[in-house]
Amino acid sequence: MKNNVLGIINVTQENHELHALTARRCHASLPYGGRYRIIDFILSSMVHSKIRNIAIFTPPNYRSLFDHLGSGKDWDLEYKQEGLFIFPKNSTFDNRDDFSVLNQHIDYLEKSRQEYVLISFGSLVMNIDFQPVIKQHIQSGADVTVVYKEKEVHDVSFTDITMDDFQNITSFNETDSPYGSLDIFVMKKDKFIESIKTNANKYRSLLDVLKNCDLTCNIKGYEYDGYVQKINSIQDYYRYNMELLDPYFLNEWLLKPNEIYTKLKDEPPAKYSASSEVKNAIIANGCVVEGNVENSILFRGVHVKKGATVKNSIVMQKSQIGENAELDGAIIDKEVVIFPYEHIEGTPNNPKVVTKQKIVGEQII
Amino acid sequence: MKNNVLGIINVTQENHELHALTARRCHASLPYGGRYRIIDFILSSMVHSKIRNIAIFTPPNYRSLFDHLGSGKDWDLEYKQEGLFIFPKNSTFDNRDDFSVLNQHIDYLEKSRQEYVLISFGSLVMNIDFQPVIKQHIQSGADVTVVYKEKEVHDVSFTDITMDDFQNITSFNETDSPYGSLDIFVMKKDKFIESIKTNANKYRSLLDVLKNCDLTCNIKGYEYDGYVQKINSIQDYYRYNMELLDPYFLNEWLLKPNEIYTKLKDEPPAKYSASSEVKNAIIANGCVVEGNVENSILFRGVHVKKGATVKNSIVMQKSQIGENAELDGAIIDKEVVIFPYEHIEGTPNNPKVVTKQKIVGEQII
Amino acid sequence: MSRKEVVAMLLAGGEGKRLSNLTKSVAKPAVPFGGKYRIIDFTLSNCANSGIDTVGVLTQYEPLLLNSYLGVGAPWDLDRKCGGLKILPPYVQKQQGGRWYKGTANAIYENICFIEQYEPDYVLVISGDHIYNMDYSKMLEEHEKNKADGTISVIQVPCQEASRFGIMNTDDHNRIIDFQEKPEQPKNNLASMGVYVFNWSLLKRYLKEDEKTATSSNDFGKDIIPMMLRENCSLYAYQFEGYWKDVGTVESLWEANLDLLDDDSALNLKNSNWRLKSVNPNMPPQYVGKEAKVSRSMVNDGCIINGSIDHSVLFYGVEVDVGASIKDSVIMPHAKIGRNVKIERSIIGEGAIIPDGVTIGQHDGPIELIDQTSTYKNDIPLFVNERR
Amino acid sequence: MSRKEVVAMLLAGGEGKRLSNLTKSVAKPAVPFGGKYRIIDFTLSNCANSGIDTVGVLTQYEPLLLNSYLGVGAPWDLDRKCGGLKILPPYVQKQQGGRWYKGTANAIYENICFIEQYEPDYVLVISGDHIYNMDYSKMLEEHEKNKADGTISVIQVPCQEASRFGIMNTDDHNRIIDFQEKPEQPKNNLASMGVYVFNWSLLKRYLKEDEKTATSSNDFGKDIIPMMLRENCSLYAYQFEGYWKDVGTVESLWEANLDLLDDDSALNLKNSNWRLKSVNPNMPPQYVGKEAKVSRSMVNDGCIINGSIDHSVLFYGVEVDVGASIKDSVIMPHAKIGRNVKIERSIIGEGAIIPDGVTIGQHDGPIELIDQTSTYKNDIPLFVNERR
Repeated sequence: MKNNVLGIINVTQENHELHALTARRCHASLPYGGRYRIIDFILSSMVHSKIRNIAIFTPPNYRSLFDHLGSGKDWDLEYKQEGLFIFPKNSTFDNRDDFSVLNQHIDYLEKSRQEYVLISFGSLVMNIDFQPVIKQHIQSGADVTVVYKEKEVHDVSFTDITMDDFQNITSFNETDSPYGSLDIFVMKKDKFIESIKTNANKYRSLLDVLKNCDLTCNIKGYEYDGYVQKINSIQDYYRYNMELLDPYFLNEWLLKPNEIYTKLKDEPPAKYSASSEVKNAIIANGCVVEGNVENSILFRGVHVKKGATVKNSIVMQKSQIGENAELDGAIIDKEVVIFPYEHIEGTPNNPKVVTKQKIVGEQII
Repeated sequence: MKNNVLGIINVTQENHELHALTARRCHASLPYGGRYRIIDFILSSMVHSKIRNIAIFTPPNYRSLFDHLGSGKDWDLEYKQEGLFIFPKNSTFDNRDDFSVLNQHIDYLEKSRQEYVLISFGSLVMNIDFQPVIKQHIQSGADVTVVYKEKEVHDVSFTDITMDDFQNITSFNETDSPYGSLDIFVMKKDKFIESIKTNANKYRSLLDVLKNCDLTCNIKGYEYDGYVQKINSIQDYYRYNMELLDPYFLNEWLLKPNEIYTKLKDEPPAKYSASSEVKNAIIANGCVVEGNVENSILFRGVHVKKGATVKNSIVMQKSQIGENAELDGAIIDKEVVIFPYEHIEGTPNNPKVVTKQKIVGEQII
Repeated sequence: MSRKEVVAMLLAGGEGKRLSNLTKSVAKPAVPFGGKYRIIDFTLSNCANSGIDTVGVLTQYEPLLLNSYLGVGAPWDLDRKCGGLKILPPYVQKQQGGRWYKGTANAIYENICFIEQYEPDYVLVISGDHIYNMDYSKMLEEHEKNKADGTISVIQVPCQEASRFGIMNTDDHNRIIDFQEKPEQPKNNLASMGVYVFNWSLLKRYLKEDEKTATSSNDFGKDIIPMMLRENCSLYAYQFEGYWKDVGTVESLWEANLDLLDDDSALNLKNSNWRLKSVNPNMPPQYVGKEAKVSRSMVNDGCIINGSIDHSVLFYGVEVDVGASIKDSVIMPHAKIGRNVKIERSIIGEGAIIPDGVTIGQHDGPIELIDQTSTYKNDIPLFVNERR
Repeated sequence: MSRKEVVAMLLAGGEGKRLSNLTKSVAKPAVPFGGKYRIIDFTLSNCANSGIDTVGVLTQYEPLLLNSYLGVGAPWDLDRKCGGLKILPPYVQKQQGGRWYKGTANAIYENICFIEQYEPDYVLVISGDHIYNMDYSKMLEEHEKNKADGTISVIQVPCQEASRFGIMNTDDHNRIIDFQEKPEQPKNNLASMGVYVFNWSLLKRYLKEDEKTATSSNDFGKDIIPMMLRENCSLYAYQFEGYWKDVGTVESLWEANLDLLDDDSALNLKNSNWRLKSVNPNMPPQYVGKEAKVSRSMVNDGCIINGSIDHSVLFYGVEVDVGASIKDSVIMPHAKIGRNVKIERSIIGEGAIIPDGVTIGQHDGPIELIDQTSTYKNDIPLFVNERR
C-alpha cells in the first residue's frame, strides 16, 4: 500500500541531434503520440508503481515542461507535502554534469521520508511497472539494481552491460553485449546521497561512478521485456511515432491497464467535415479535418483544410494546413501555418522538419 | 463581476541592503508578520480586486518564492486556463533590466485575453483595493494611471512625483515633492506591449520610459491613503515587523475584510507550557513556548525552550531557541539553532541578524 | 464571508421522464451530450465564463453520479475559496424522513439561508437542462440599466411551437405586461428560457409569501412570476440571440447533438473566449483505421474507428468494428459496435455492446434508443453492459 | 477503474446525542476538536497516512456541514484520480422517500456496489467518532500474516469501564474465541475500537445473509461479528497501543481536548511523519497582548488574547478581553469572551459572545456547556451568535 521509494527523473541532458525540435523546449517535453509529452511515460509509470514523491531535474529551457506539468494534478501527484517537484538546472552548469545539479538540491533528498530512490536518466518512452523492480532490489539485497533489456537490431544508444549467471553486473563498458542498460537505478537513498556527496567533484553522474567503481558493491540487473523507445535523433522521433500506427504498438500504451497520464484540456471532440478522407491516423481532440489524412498523427487542435493532404506526417498542436497544401514525410512543429498549395516533402530517413510557429508560404490574396 | 485586467508583479530587482536576509531567497519571499511572505500582500490585493490572471517576474533565486506559491491555490488563483504564472529571470540578465525580462515572455502578455494591465514593481506591504484605481483609469481616459501617496517623514524610498491641479503627473524627477509614486501602474495592455517592444533597447523599465518620455501622453495620479511599507533595509525590515505589535497597524491587515492570503499548512495550534511568559507578541501555529517572549514575533514552528528569553526580536520558521538563551533586538532567520545559554543582542537601529540554518553556540554535553 | 454581487441557483433535480431510460439512473443534467460533455456543463460554463463564482446546485433525482461529477466544481473553475459550487440536496431527517423540493420556487425557498450568507444584490435562477452559451453578465447589465425587479431571458421560437413555452408579452421598452404559461393561443413567440434575474431582497419576500399559500405549486412560471406581475413588479424581458434548446425528449436530444455537426451552427464549441468546461477523463487519442471512413461527424478521444461513420456524434472510447456503418446517430461512451452492424437515426446508450451484424434504426423511422432494456429478436439482449 | 487492495468505509452518520447541543446542527464527526480540527480529521488522516487512498464516507445525520467540509477530500490528500474520498449518503427517492441506514452493517450493505467497483481484497470499516492516530497498514499486515477472515482492533481499557465496550476473549494466538457486546460481567478488558478489517468476498456474503434476517439490527458488533464467530470464521484481535478515545459525551470531549495539553500525551500532534491533516482556514497569527498570561494551553491562529488562559484549548479566532480568565476549558471557534469574564471547566460553543463580567463553571462543578440555548439570570441569552 505504502511505498518507500522516492522517484527521481533526471532529464538535464540535452541532445544536439534533436535540435530542430528541441531548440525551444527540452527533450522531455517533446510532443509524442498525438497527445503526450515524452516525460509522461516515465512519470505515469512511477505513479502507477505507487511512487508519490517525485523530483524532476530539468535543463535550463524548462518552461514548456513546466507549463505541461503544472501542479502535477493531472498525474495524480498533487499532495499537501509530497508530490511533484521540479528543479531546473542553472544555465551555468555543464550539460553532462548530473551530480552537481543533484548536489545543489541535496536538502530535498535529505528531507524526504523515503528509504529508497528510483532514478531514471534520460527520456524513455515506456509503460513499465516498477514494483517488481523494487521488490527484486529489496529481496536480493543488492546495493544497486539496474533495469536492462535484451537489445534489438536498432538499439544502438543503450549502455552495454555484461552480467554473470546470477544477474550480477560485471561491467558497464563492454561493447557488443546483448544487453543494454536503460539507465534506471534503484538503491538506498542514503547511499545515493553519499555517492553524490563524495563523488560530485570526481565524477559527473551515477553511471560514471558505476563504470569506474571497483565493483566491490553488488550491482544486480533486472530485465525488462516490454516495449521501450529511446529517441536520439529526428529519424528515431519520426520512426517511433509512426510505429504507433501499428496496432501492436498502439496496444502497448493505449490499452494497457496503466494509462499514460498527460495534461488534460478542455478541447472539443475532433470534427470531420463532409470532404474529409482519413485512413490509418491518430487524431487528437480539437482537430478539424476537412482534407485528407493518411498514415499520420495529428496533435490537438490541428486544422487540415479542404483539399489539403497530410501523408506519412506528424503535425503538432494547433498547426494549420492550408487548402490544397500537401505534406508527405514531414514533421510539423506546434503552431505552424502552412499556406494553401504549399508542398512539403521528406522521407522516413530524412523527414522534413518545419520548426515551431513558422509560417510557410505566402498568402495569396 | 468580470474583470478585464491582467496583473503583473515584477519583483526582479534585488536589494543589496537586505543581503543578510536575501542571500538565499528573493526579496519578495522574505517572511513577514509571523506567517506571511512579502509577495502575499500585493498578490492578495490583486485577487480581492478580482484580478484572476497574474504573472510574477522573479529574480533567478526564485526557488523559495516558487515553493511558497505552489499552484496558486491558496491565493484562490487555481484556474484551468488563467491563474498564476511565474517567470523567473535568467541569471544572465542585468539586475535592473525590467524590460528585457518582460520582452522575453511577451507571448504570454499577447495571448492573455485582458484589455488592461496593472503592473506593480517592487515588494510593497499593503492591503489595497485596486478596483477604484482601475475604475478611475477607465473613466479618466488617461494613458497611464500611477498610484501615489502623500509621503511621511521616513518615506525616503519612493520616486517623487509632481502633479497639476487635475492630478496629471507633470514630472517623475522632482525632489522634495510631498508625493511619492508607489510604482503601481494601470494602462492598456496593447500600449504596454508596444512600449516594451519599442523601448526594450533604449530604456530599462516602464518608470524609465515615463521619466524620459516627452509626456505627451496623459499620466494621471491616484492617491492611496492607506498603510503601506516599502522594506529597503534590515532596519526597515525590523521596524515594519515590530509595528505590527501596535494594535493600530495590526488592524490594518489583520481585521480588514480582505484577508491576506498565504500558504496554508497543517501545523497544530501553538502550545504554551506551564513555564511560559508571553507579553505583546505575535505567535504563529506550530510554535512551542516554554520560555519568555516579549515584544516579539515568532513564525511557524518556533520552539522557545525553558528559561529562554526572546525580547524585541523576530524569529523565523522552525528556529530553536535553547534553554536559558537570551535574544534581544535580534532577527533570527529560518531553521536556526541557538544553543542553551547563548546571548544575542542588537538594537532597533542595528538589529543582530542570524542567517538561515546557522547553528549558534556549542552543545554542552 | 465576503459579499457576492450575484449568486446563481442552478436547478438540477430534473427527472427527464421523456428521456426514457437515459435518465433511469442519472438526473437529466448528467445525461451525456455533444461527444464529451454532460448537459449541465453548458450552464456551469456559462456561470464561470460570465464571472459568476458562486453557484448553488439544487439536486434531488438520482443525485449520486451528478454529485460525484460536480465534486467541488474544479472542472468549471468553481472551486473557490469563497463561494464556488455547492451542492444543495433535499436532505433526510430521521423523524420526518426526506422529501423532494415541492417546485422550483420551493427549492430556492428551502435554501434562503445558503443565499443569505453571501448578501447578494441579485439571484440568477437557471436550469441545468438546457443547451446554450450565454453571457449572464450582459443580462445583469440590462437588469441594472432597467432598474428592474426581475428580468426574464426570452428567445423567439417558431409560432407553431409557442404553446409549449411560457410566453411573454412586452411593451416597447421590453417590460413584461403579461405572461402566459403554455398558452393555447399564444399572443406572440417570445418564450421564457427559464433564466431569471431577481433582486434578492424582493424575491425573498415573494418566496416566503408563496410558501404560505397552500394552493401554490411553488413554481416560478406558474406562481411567482404571475404573482409579481399582479402586484405590479417591474419585470423585463431580455432577448437572447443564439442557440438554445431544451433537450427534454429523445428526439430533441438526438437533434441537438446532430446540430453540432452543422458547420454554421450557432453553438460554437471551439470558441477559445467561451470555453465549454468539463470533466476531462484521460484517454488516448482516437485511431482511425485503414478501412475507416469518417465524414460530417464529431469523434472523441479514445475511439477506435474501423467502420464508416457519417453525420454522427461518437463519445469517449467508442469502438466501431470493420464493416459497421453508423449514420445520423449518437453513440454514447464506451459503446462497442460489432462487425457489419448498421445503425441509423439512433442513440446507443453508454457501454452498450452491439453484437455483430445487427441492424438498428432506419432511414425514415423514429429515433431508436438502445439501452439496458433493449432486446433483439426472441428477446436476446441487444445491450450488454459490461461496465459496472 | 483500477483495482484497490483496500477500501476503507468510514461510518460518519453518528448523531452524537450525548454531546447535547454540540451536535444539534452538525454530525458528531464534524464537531470541532483540539484547537483546530474536527473529530473526523483523525480517521481521515489515519487513512491517508496509512497509504489507503479510497475511502467511502457514510453520512446521514445533519450532513450539510460535513459534506462541505469533506469536499472531494483534498485536505487529506484524498482527492485522487482513481479512488479518493467519496461521500455516500442515504438518498431520497421520489416514491419511497428517504430513510436512514438501519445499522452499521446495513450502511455497508447498501454500498456494496460502491465497494465492488474497486475489486478490493480487504475492506476496512472505521468510525469517524474516535480520537486516535493509528497505522492501519500494520493491522492489515497482521491480518494477512494470520490469514484471518476478519481482524478487530482492540485496546486495553480500565477493567471497571470494560462493560461499556464490546469485549474480546482471545486465545494465545490472538484468535477471538468469544465476543461480548457491553457485558455486565466482562471476562477481560480488551475492548473493540470499532476498527475492522474483513476479507471482502467473505464479508459481502455475511452482509447479504444478515440483510435477509428480519430480526437483525444490522450492526457489526451485535450481528455480523457474533454470526461470523458462530460459523467459525477466523477472527483475530489486533492490539493497538496508544491513545484512543471515543468522545461520546460532553465530559469525554472536554477531557480529550485537555489531554492534548499533557506534555506526556500519547497523542502527538507535532509528529511530522504522521501529520494530522485538516481544512486550514486562512487566519492571521495569534496576538498575545501586554496584559495577557498564557500557560499550559493550546491557542490557534486568529486568536487575540488580552486576558489570562490556563490549561485550556482555544480554537480559531477566539477573542479574550482584558481581565477575563479562562481555566480548564475549551473555547470553540470565534467565541468572544468579554471583560472580566471567569470561565472554568466549560466548553464554550462556536461563535458564542459572552457578555462582560459573567462567571461560567466552577472549580468542582460539572462540565458546563454554553451554546445557543444557554441563558443567564432572568433568561438573558448568554450565547449571542453573530455568525450566520
